[in-house]
Amino acid sequence: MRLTDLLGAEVIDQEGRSAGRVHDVRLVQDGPPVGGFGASLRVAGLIVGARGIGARLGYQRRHVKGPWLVRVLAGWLFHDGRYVEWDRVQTVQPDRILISVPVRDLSQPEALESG
Amino acid sequence: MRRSTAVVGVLLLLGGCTGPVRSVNVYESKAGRTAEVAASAVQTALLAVEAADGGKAHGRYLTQVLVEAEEDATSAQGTFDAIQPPDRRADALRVRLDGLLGEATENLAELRIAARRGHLAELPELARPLPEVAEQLASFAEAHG
Amino acid sequence: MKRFVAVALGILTAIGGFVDIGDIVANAETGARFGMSLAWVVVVGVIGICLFAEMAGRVATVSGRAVFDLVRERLGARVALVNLGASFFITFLTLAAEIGGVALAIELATSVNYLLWVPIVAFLVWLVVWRVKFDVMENVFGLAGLALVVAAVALWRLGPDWGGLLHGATHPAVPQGESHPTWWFFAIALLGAAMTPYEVFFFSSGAVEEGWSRADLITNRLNVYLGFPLGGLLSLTLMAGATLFLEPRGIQPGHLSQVALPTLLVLGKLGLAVLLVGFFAATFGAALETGLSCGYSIAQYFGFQWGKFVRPADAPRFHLITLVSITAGAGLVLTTVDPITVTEYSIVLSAAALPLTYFPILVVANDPDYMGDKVNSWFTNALGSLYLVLLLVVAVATIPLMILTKAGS
Amino acid sequence: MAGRVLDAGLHLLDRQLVDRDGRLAGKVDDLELTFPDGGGPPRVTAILVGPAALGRRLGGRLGAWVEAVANRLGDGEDRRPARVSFAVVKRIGSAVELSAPKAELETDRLEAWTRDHVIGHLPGASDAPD
Repeated sequence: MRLTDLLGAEVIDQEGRSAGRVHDVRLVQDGPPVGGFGASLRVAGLIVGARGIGARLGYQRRHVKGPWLVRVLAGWLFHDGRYVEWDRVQTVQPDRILISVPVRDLSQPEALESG
Repeated sequence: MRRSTAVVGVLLLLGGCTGPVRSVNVYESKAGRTAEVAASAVQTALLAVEAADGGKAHGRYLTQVLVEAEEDATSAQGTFDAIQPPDRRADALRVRLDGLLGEATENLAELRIAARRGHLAELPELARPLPEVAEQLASFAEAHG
Repeated sequence: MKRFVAVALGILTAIGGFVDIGDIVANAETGARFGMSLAWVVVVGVIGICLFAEMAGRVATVSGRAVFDLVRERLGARVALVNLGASFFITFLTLAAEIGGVALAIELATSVNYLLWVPIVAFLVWLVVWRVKFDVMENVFGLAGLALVVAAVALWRLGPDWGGLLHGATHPAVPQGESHPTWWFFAIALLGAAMTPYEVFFFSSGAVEEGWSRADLITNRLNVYLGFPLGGLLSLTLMAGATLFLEPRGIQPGHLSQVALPTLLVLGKLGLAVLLVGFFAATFGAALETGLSCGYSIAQYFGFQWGKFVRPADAPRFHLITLVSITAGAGLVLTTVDPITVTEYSIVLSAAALPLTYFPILVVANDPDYMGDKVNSWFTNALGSLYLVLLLVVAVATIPLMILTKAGS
Repeated sequence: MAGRVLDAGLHLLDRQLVDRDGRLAGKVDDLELTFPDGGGPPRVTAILVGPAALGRRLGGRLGAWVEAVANRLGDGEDRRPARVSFAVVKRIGSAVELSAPKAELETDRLEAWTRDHVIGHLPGASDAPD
């Protein structure tokens, strides 16, 4: 599987409701070690939302502040971001990901502290 | 070949003037613009002559300026002449402007020929009619701009 | 002492490097048509390029990442590819314009038709890109570009009505007989000439080429904050020369030779010769910068090895791109399209394309993951946001104005 | 121990690859995710580089075209993008630093081709920049 197979796919719950598309994939470095990198990166969850460009600008991280104008704009472009834990993912189909948790129960993604 | 052509060319292109110009007003403004370009060329030549008179410039550079001025004026005239005048009033405009353009290009050609031969001292004498031509072109442009 | 020399050299090259064929054409044309009434745009453009270049230089120095590397990181592969297409096209047009400009400058000195010089110029540009060390290249052409100061000397010797020029510059108004859209169209052209995107590609890549470290940040600021404004002043003297000599006679300059007339009339043969050296150096230097920038932008998008800090054999795709771009640029000029017209289009489109690179740089300059404690100050951000809005307005207005004014004619 | 958390798109994708010697070795065009044999969430096992990977990222007609051109340029059977194992990744910062030299990576193929067939033939190609 490639990361691209996840990015952009539509996320749908069991009631057929859409949570938007995958904008990013959260990784945690706690897998079995690989080479000189140390622990490998594990897919922890999907960041999902209706609008896309905002996520890429990086303003969801707490320590990224200015400029005010762009921050507000990015916030507006990504105001409905949601987070899906990987263990809630049931199946990955081309362009479609089915999840086991209802869309309304999804919470906002946690802001990253630092890159 | 150079800018004046390009400007007039773009003007024609954007005006959608591949066929006959329907409105006499459009024709008139094109005539005005052509006069403006020609006046600019004549004035440029006059500045070059001024430099020659003061012995301030090389013959080669002066020739270059004069060649370009002549090119600008002739190509503006050529582009204008290719436009079909829409009616009688336009014909009158055309005759009047063509007369001025003819005078200008003829004079500019004489300057260019003298400069090419290295007869820089003759330039001020040859350029004597040009201020008058420039004046008339400018007022034509003013009146029909 | 060595440090002082380095700083002084940087400032001087920034002055000479600021002016290129776009500045020469835009300033002469606006001066001849609108007097000093658009001088304020040069000031706005110079502040903008200072802001933009300082940020890009700082980001490149601290993170080691040049502009197009970051454009892709922030905008993603798709949007950045569209951005690359637009930016590369404009840089390429500018390259062609500069090659044409060099050939025109040589034509003025030799009376041999510029088209014959184009292949030779293109070959020399490539040869310098291929062989000459980065800092030598930058210093030689930057310093030689200072010959343009002769235009300022001419203005000084003439002793014009300074008050009148200043009054024209400080009381902007659309001259009689000119329309508002045309005036604004030329304003955009002047802005595009002062803030050309390639300057920023080149500046940030240059910081990586020269291996700048945090200790060089002060040098970066001085180069930008002193060099560019003085360069802007130099281009304003060209505008003033046109205002004094060409505007009253209704001359609309379409040739480099006409731009040189004011200096010639005041200073004579020697002044002209020095000015032509300045034209040559400024356009040749800019041809190098745009040629390299063609390579920088594509290589940085795809992550190829780029730069003159490695052997050409170690950056083969980068060198292939610059070689092809220079050849194609010369080819474009050889179609006998007027280089001055190419210049006019390149600067106007440059203005329209500015947000494409300005925006990602503004965002990254605020990202502590890249910048650590060197993120933008609140003042830079306030000014930066103001320019972001301004550049967006310009980008939206450019094409409609271009159509409405028939490209300013 | 909770490991470092990062977002693939924000922190990895489209970043510059830098080899052991500081040479630029392509961009992170995509990531290879592998489900472990024993089950559980997928892990990042490799960085995918080059037009064959980029084409799919771009999507649409342009992406398909890029992928097709990449396949045509590829050596016949080998129609997959260049793969850089995560085992040679040293650090993820403003660039992704690798512990191997560029020449040992698959990403070097097109670069090497350009050098061997075009640029290397020009005089002075191998002269030091100094």
